Amino acid sequence: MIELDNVAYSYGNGPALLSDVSLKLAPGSFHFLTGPSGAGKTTLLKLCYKDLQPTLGHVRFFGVDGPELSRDAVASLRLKIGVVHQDCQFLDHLSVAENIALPLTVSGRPISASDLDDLLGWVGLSDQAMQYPQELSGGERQRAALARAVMTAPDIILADEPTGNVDWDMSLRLLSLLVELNKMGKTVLIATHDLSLIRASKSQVSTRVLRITGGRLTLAGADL
Amino acid sequence: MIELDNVAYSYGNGPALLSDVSLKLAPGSFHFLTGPSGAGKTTLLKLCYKDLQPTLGHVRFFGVDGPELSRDAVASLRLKIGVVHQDCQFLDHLSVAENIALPLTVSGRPISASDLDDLLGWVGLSDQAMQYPQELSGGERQRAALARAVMTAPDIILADEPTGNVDWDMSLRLLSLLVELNKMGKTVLIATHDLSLIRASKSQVSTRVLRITGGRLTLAGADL
Amino acid sequence: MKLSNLLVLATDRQADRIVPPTGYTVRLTLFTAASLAFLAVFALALSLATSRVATQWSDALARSSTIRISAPQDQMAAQVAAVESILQTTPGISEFRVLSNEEQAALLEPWLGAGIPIDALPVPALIEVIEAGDGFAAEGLRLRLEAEAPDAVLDDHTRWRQPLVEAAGGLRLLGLLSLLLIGCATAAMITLAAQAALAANKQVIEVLRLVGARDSYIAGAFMRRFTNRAALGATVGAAAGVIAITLLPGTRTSESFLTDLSFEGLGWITPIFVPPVVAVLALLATRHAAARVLKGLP
Amino acid sequence: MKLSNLLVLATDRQADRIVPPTGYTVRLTLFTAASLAFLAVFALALSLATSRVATQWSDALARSSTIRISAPQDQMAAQVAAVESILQTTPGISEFRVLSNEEQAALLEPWLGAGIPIDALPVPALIEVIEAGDGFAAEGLRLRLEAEAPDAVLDDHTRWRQPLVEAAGGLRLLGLLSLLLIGCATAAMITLAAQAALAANKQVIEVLRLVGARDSYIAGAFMRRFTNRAALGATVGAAAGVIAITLLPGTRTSESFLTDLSFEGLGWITPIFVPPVVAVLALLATRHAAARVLKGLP
Ligand SMILES: Nc1ncnc2c1ncn2[C@@H]1O[C@H](COP(=O)(O)OP(=O)(O)OP(=O)(O)O)[C@@H](O)[C@H]1O
Ligand SMILES: Nc1ncnc2c1ncn2[C@@H]1O[C@H](COP(=O)(O)OP(=O)(O)OP(=O)(O)O)[C@@H](O)[C@H]1O
Ligand SMILES: [Mg+2]
Ligand SMILES: [Mg+2]
Repeated sequence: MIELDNVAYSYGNGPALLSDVSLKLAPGSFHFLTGPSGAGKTTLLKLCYKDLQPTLGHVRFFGVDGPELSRDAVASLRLKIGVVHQDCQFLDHLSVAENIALPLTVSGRPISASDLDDLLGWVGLSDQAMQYPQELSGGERQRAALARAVMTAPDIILADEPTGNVDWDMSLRLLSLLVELNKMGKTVLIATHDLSLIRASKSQVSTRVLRITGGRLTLAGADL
Repeated sequence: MIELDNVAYSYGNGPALLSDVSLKLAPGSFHFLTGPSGAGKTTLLKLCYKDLQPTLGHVRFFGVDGPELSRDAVASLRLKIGVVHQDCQFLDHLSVAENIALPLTVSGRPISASDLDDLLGWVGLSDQAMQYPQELSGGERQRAALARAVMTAPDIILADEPTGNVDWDMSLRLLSLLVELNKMGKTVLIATHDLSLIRASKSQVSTRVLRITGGRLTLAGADL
Repeated sequence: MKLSNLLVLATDRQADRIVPPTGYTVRLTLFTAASLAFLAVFALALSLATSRVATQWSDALARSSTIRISAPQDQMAAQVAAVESILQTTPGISEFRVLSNEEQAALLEPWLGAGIPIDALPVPALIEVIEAGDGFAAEGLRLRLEAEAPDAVLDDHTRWRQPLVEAAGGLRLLGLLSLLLIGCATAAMITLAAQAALAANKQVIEVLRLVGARDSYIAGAFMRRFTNRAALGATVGAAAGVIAITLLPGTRTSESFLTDLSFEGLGWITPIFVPPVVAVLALLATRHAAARVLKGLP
Repeated sequence: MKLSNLLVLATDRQADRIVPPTGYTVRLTLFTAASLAFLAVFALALSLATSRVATQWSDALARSSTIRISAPQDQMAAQVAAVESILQTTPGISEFRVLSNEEQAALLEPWLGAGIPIDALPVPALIEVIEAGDGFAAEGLRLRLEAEAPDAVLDDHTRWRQPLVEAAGGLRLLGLLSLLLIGCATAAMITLAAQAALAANKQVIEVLRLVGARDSYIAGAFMRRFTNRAALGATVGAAAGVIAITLLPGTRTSESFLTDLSFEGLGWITPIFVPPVVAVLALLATRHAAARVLKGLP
């Protein structure tokens, strides 16, 4: 559904951060993306939700080449791709619950209170639903960001370090939420540096682990 | 040097998040602070650098009770306590190097270029020194925040999840920087949910591991 | 401006919550709109007052002329009659009358003192002529007088009037200039306030765009919010301006109309147009600023 | 304002880098200062011009009086001599002279026509009196004239003058009012711009406070930046205002001085005071806003 075809990317006039990257996120697949800090994981994800345009190569979204999408088509695309941003940004004047429901609000879709409650319970934010984002702890923000990403029941979920600030038990809980969604047919891509999380997932779902090193995307072996 | 004496804290009129917390950060000690997400680790750290005032009890800084410090004394205090904030904030219009040197700039102290270079090298940001903070990856921001915290050679270093977004190798590298500083007599307190990091430190330094659960501060046993 | 932009104002109030409700950008917009509406009402009043004064002066001065007949005593009656019949057939004259001896004596008093024996003097006859409509053609009248009443002289006061008419025109220019200046300042400040507001909310717009909001949805919400705020501020400011003008120390006397700023008649309606104009300005400025911020986002 | 606040402006330029150099808050401050300085210069010119007009009117009208002596022919010379000797000993009179027959004929022309045999008329003698300094006491003069020259009448033009003097006073009020209004608007807008700027930089201030900057260091850097920007903007705006006034269509004729806005003499110096005033306003407003933001931070 998202295809990267010989993609290269460089910021400004700098050297190529990514080059020759080809990747196909097939429906229902479950990927991990790993690599050292600064390797380009976040950059690759941004290419996948059209926040960045590739310097070379093509990114196709549901069969359509990126540059051919109108601005409104990009907006619709973002509703089909749920993203957990590494720097989870919220609207500070709306409550946590309202922020999580925001993708539904802006697309004019009805908000089911029970769905919202379930989701808040799963990510452990039932008590914080009426707080404001700036009153959340670091881990709570990440969980709220994950909840917002899956709120629209998107076809594809891209999560950038969704467990960077949460403890191990909560990490496993969030992982199982994503596994659950994957079993319902959603495509999942998780960027993380937490190898134990990848190991923990092995028993639950069949995953492909990608690694960025030296600007190239490679398939990680069984050495994890 | 920082003493918490039967401290309680609650946000607004909510229930007490922390209660009956007593803690003494003796010179040269090395502490870990752990606990589930939302337990109050960041809150406890904020009490330790006078970003929050306790609801009950006393916090003493170098022997002086918190409320007795003038605003300028608080500013001086902040130069003696290096803090790695969980949401690392920078001045977006200054380069990474300038941001790291900021505590020296604002206190009118000279900036040694070689010290700055060494530090940048240690945290792996030599190539990023002239970039702007918003051009850093998540892990790079955390490393820059750590570099800024230790730039003034403070007596006490408080680090809130300093390795939340970096890979394991880099985590160990950052840990050894803090161990190094501790061996030079600095006091270190690291809030983290990464138990492997705590385990890894055991071989290098003698630490005390504190845990917050249910609003109480307890000493974690050998079960780690 | 497309009609859809105005329609958007009436619909989808629910979406407005996505715009931060308070904060200094809202205060900025409110206050800018209010203070500039206040100044605009003053400038409007000034402009109307100067225009009124100018019109009154020109009118008052242009509308009366004098015909002086210094004929020998025996021809006087005949020439007066001739002039009267000419005036009767001249278009653009509303009335005319021969001044009585008493009136002439009053006119001469400052120079000759009271109680002069006016009958004993060889004073000329004076006919006061009041114009109607666009007035009469002075040259044509002069020629006809020359032909039929050789001793009659038309004095249409041009000599006295010219500088005052010029001054009135200058006053009118000054009023329009003030209005123009305040208008430009309003436009610029509102634009700047909108830009400031949008820039301050850049992160909000980024988040909205990232979670899948369409450009029109985002821009619409901001336009509604800031247009409403600007309209509210401008209404308050305009009202304050009208009140202030009403409360101005009453310098109103028949002679000092020059300094009277208050509105008159239909003039009272004009301040009503200030808030809509400010609102439309705010709408356009916000739309422009929003489009610019959005263009920078992928 | 403490002196230290002014001194801080001259020192420690290095610290200024901690304030974000560009962005809309700087543009806002610049533009607000510029446009309000521009308006202030206009208001100043208006105020000076109206004040000048008012003074000229009052002066011109108040300074000349007329004494009319309608004595019988045989007493005329004696009474004129008596009046002249009274005037010579009256303080507050700069000069006086008896009008010649030609002058009197010119005055009477509109009513009596040209070529009147002025010598044959029992016209009174007219003495024009020009005041000096604060003028003379009209009542005292009247009493003395009554005693020594019973047929002399002092006409100090009060009747004609009053409405015009009132109008002049009104004009002066109007000019001051404009200046006051623009002044208030300037103060408010600058305050608001400073607040907006500080609010927009709240995060910068937070970070600075967290890394150990003192309040005075932070506030000083912001004060310098925004005071400089406001001064720069105000200088540009004031200069533009002066240029605009100089380029205004020259309505300057001796009679229509009312509509002439340009500065005169020392008036040219007044716009120089606009930028410092705006800068001090900006300084105070920024200091206040910074103190408020800082108070909210531990
Ligand atoms: N806007 C930018 N301009 C210039 N360089 C940038 C920009 N954004 C990121 N970079 C650089 O690109 C590199 C890759 O950044 P990216 O955020 O993709 O890393 P990452 O793999 O997500 O790292 P992390 O695990 O630390 O989050 C980094 O070295 C960073 O400094
Ligand atoms: N300003 C605030 N107002 C109200 N509640 C707050 C505020 N800040 C934090 N909280 C609440 O206090 C609790 C503790 O927050 P804190 O940031 O100390 O947790 P933490 O232990 O650092 O968690 P994490 O590991 O996720 O960073 C959280 O449940 C949070 O929702
Ligand atoms: Mg990243
Ligand atoms: Mg925390």
